[in-house]
Amino acid sequence: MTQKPAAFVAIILGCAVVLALAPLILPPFYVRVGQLMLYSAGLAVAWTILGGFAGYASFGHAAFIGVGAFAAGLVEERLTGLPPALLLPIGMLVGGLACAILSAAVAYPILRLRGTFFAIAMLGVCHVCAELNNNIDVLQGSLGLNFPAVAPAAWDPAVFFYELYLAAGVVVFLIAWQIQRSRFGAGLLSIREDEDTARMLGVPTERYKRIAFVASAVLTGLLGVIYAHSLGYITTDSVYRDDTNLSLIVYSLLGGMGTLFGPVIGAFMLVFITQVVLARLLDFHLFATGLLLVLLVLAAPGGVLGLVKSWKLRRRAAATAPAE
Amino acid sequence: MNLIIQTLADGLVLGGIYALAAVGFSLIFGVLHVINLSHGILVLLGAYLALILSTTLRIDPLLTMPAVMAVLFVVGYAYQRLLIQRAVDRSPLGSMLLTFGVALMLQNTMIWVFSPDMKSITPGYALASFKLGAISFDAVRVSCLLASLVMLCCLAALLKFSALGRVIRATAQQTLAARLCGVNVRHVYALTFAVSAAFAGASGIVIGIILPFSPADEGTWTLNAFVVVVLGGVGSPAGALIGGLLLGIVSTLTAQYIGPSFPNVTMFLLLVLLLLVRPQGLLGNAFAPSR
Amino acid sequence: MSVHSKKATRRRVMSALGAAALAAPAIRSAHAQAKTIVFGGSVPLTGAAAETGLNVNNGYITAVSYFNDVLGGVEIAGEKYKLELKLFDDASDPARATTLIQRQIDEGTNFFLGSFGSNIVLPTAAITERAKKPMVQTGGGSDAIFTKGFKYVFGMYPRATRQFASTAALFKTLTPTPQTYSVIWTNDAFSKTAGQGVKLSCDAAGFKKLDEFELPAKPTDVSSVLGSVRANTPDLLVCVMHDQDSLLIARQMVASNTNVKCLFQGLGPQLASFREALGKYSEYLMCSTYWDESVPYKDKFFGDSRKFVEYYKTKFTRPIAYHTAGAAACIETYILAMQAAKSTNPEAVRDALSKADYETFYSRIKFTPDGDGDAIIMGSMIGQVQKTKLEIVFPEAASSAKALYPQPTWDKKA
Amino acid sequence: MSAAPILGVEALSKRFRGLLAISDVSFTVEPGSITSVIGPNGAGKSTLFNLVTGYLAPTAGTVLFKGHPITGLATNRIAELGIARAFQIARPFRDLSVAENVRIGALFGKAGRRDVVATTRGALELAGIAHLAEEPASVLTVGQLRHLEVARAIATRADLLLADEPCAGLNPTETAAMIDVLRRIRSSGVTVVLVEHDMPSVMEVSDRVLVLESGRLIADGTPGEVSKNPQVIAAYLGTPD
Repeated sequence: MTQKPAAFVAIILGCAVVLALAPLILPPFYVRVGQLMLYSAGLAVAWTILGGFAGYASFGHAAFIGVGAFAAGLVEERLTGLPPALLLPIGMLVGGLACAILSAAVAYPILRLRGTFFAIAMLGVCHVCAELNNNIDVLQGSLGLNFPAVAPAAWDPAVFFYELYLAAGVVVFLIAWQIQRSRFGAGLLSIREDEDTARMLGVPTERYKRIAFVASAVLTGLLGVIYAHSLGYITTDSVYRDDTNLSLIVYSLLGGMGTLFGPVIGAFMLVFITQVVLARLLDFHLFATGLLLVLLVLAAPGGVLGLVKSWKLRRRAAATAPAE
Repeated sequence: MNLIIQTLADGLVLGGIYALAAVGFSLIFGVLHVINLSHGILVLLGAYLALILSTTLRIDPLLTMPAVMAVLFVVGYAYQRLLIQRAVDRSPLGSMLLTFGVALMLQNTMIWVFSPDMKSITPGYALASFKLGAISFDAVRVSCLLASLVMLCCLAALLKFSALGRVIRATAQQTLAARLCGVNVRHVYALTFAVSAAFAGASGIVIGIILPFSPADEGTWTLNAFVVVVLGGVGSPAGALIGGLLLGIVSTLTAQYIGPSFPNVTMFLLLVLLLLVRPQGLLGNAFAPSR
Repeated sequence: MSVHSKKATRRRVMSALGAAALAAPAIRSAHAQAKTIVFGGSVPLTGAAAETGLNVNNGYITAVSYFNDVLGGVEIAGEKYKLELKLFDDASDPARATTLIQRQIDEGTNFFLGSFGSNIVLPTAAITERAKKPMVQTGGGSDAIFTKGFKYVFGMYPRATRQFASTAALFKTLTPTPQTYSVIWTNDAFSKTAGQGVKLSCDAAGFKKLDEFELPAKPTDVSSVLGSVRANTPDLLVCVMHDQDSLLIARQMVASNTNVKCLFQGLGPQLASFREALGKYSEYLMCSTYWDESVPYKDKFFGDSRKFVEYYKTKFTRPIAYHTAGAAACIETYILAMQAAKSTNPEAVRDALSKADYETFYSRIKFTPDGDGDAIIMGSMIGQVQKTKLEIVFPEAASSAKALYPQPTWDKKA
Repeated sequence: MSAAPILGVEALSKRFRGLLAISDVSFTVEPGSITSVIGPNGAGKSTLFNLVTGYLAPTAGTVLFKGHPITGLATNRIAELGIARAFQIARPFRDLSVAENVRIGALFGKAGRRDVVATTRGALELAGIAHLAEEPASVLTVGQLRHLEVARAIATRADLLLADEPCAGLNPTETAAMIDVLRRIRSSGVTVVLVEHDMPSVMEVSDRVLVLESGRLIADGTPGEVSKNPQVIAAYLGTPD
């Protein structure tokens, strides 16, 4: 909490540079795993701006992955004449904008709900978006949508998207970090703790919640646009996934709810476990993933950072006990 | 005119079944405040048990209900005592995640044991139908509706009149006070879970008769229960019935008049809208402490 | 009820545990053993497509063990090779599928078998394409896969919009000639594209379309659609959707006494379980089938279809489905191409595949320049349920019985 | 009576489903004073606070703050104008430390420039809990929580503090400490309005006392005047028939 901002940014950028160089030595499979880790971590941090900081745990953020991806794809499809290098930025702009509009439109009513009901309503929003996308023919949700190959010819697409996810992830992370340490972040924190009291203290709760919601949605949408490009072809089932909705919560729970590093740690761990450790379990991996979740809830309800914190507290208690 | 009556009739039949499938979920949500994401698994477990029993004993699937409910009662009790209880006092997210983990494990197990194939339970009268005026009814669907309504009434009576029901209601409303009065809250939670699982199993039989099912369907039934509970209100059979019927009618009306592929859209739109207008559901929380 | 024996289940669990122990994140040596041909790829063994995934997986296992255990390996350019399968479960998640397919490329797998669902097949195919490794697959029929200019992807079926050419041809041969049709599809990529295919082919063949209905991807009630069908009854009702949805429609048609002269269901009646569930009511139902035990093709390795099925039955108790045969044929096609190329170099094998014209127990194998199955040679046959058995009624070359038309009303079948 | 009143309540009424909780109440509060609102249970004291802080909307009447009407404004807008409230049942942010709790007040609250660090420290010292700054709020005693509640409210740099029974349930030592804090708050230039049950402390600390009964204002004066008012005595002791 007290580290100097410049030092913090330097450390993060240093880590990013190391990660950016990693594909030079990593085998392609681990580049892919890295891709998925960075993508998941980016999503998890974007989610936590609303779910972790403000305590509004959304169960439907895949809606923004889908809306962002399809909005971008449908526009790019009509701009086939443009060079690919231009298409991706245009797509991200369109996808981000679509998510901003959608989230701003639903923010006012839906943020009046709290706790579980907010979570369920977001699930509803996600399913409405998915069904509309699937059933309205111009949106091409059920037939599928092609995305242009945007990676420069000289680059291996896997490495290209790895670097893209890394850049996006760092941006999302730094935005979230700026939010957390700002007055705005303190306001969100007070909303999470006790919304009525926060308002009594002068926190403009309604406005803050809306801003956090839109920011979270737009960042999620941008990552969705990149994801769609990395797949090259998506149907509704590729992006509006309930397992994504759930994973975003799991990442934070696994790492530490409400923290900045928690979602990153959680995403890295879960992706590594499911994609590397458990991947070879042909018809067993679902069981293993389930078991992991059960053990997590029973053994470490506060997540990894929660474990660290309680260990530190215990150590402090042990250190001070003899003195008293 | 006939078309709309037929559509409404179809909706009611479907709605009654949705209601039974959701009532257990609703009970757990109301009493334990746990969102049971493994609810759909319990429903499917009922369907598979009924399939096995009715084909090996060669009896009508609806007659397997007592046995199926008994098995699921025990399963539910053990599940709560051994697992859910350990997470129930923590955040709602924690317990929700726990049930999700269990759902994944059991879905995988079901794939091994029952294969991933679509199964269906076929009673002797599976393809019969009868007409009431110009409106035709599937015999199966109507018998399943009746079974659902009977079961919902049984549960309502159980909650209202039995000693168990009184304790469950007391625990839901004032957990601390109930504990102070000597109620073994863990035991009551487990019994609630057991009752919920038993009714999920009963609904599984009905669903198995009407629709083909496979292990991958568990999510659908959990989600349906979710929607029904939010529409109708938490904790009561009446709430589940209202929510179920509403969902059933909206589904068939949409399918008929907007397009067969749109029921899910209207279902979730309805869900979101109703949450905004009446977050507590049409009938509210049956266990809400009175003000 | 269990399809797997207890013993088999235990063995799977044990092997899975063993795999878990070995699954430490070390990169295994690229070439596990000399003279082994490794087939990689994913199958959906959990999630919504798990049923087909299991059928496909069983097909692969049958073919591999036949070549290894019965034939003692395959001979390519004078050398004996054993075959090995390295599959993973993608759970129908594209992120998982693309990540894990890369691991196999890294590990030196040269030949790929496809997953199920075009939204999985296409992103994985883009990766194998870039690595210049061939993929022969049964699970992705969307036109998008075959219009991207991929050179290394081959499909065992014609692309979705061409899959109904043979069906319309059959309809033309019925007497009295049907005039009108309606079509129902479910809203998933596979069925929706097929629905477009039905319309293309039937309109081209001169039938008049009365109605088209789109159902949700997982329908639970079709009474409203059937009401419309009764109000405006076509001669031919064509349903393209997955097996379980076909069953739902058939059951509700019987229950509501909705009659048409011919009920054609893309998928469903080819499954024994489907016919059992419907009992007598399944009589006269027609379906596409890409393969059946009775097809007459001769095969260099298996002999013919019946012998393939016999062998399958020594390995599995699960009823055989055409996906199983198609999957086995993928592997056989690879072997034939390798023998033709006299090489196990992936690029040479690709070239051989593109020129393939083989006869297997499954069907003749010939791909279009875009990689999908030839619409006529590898297009579907038409089956009809006659006396509880599925008889092939079209094309004539493969047929085992004559098509019966029109079908009696449901109440007469009881 | 020279300065303009900081708070003015004009003909305020609040009806809950036919029950008149506040009936035509008018009064003003002078800046720099401690004013207490007393009355038997159910007299409408908390409702009055809820109306002033925007938590509830009045059925009729106006609330003026520094001469401007604030009726119908959102709670957070009212806080931005410079009114703070301390709850009877303390509602700390339990996951945060004492200092972090107070810092939230300093970060938000009254609009305008501020030195967050200095304000936080000042409020902690004023409330006498500077030594607890780094403790998590969840470990404080009831008495300490009351002080935290007051510190957080003061940190908003409010000009008017509404404190809801700050001494309820405290032992005599704690009560004395709280009264001391309230006096120091007044000395720092903040006007205080209390709802209080504890009569001795009210009489000791208040410049002025308002008495509510059944939603109506029945007395308004110095502690000495009010305690001799027969209506007040009747309200508290019951009227002998």
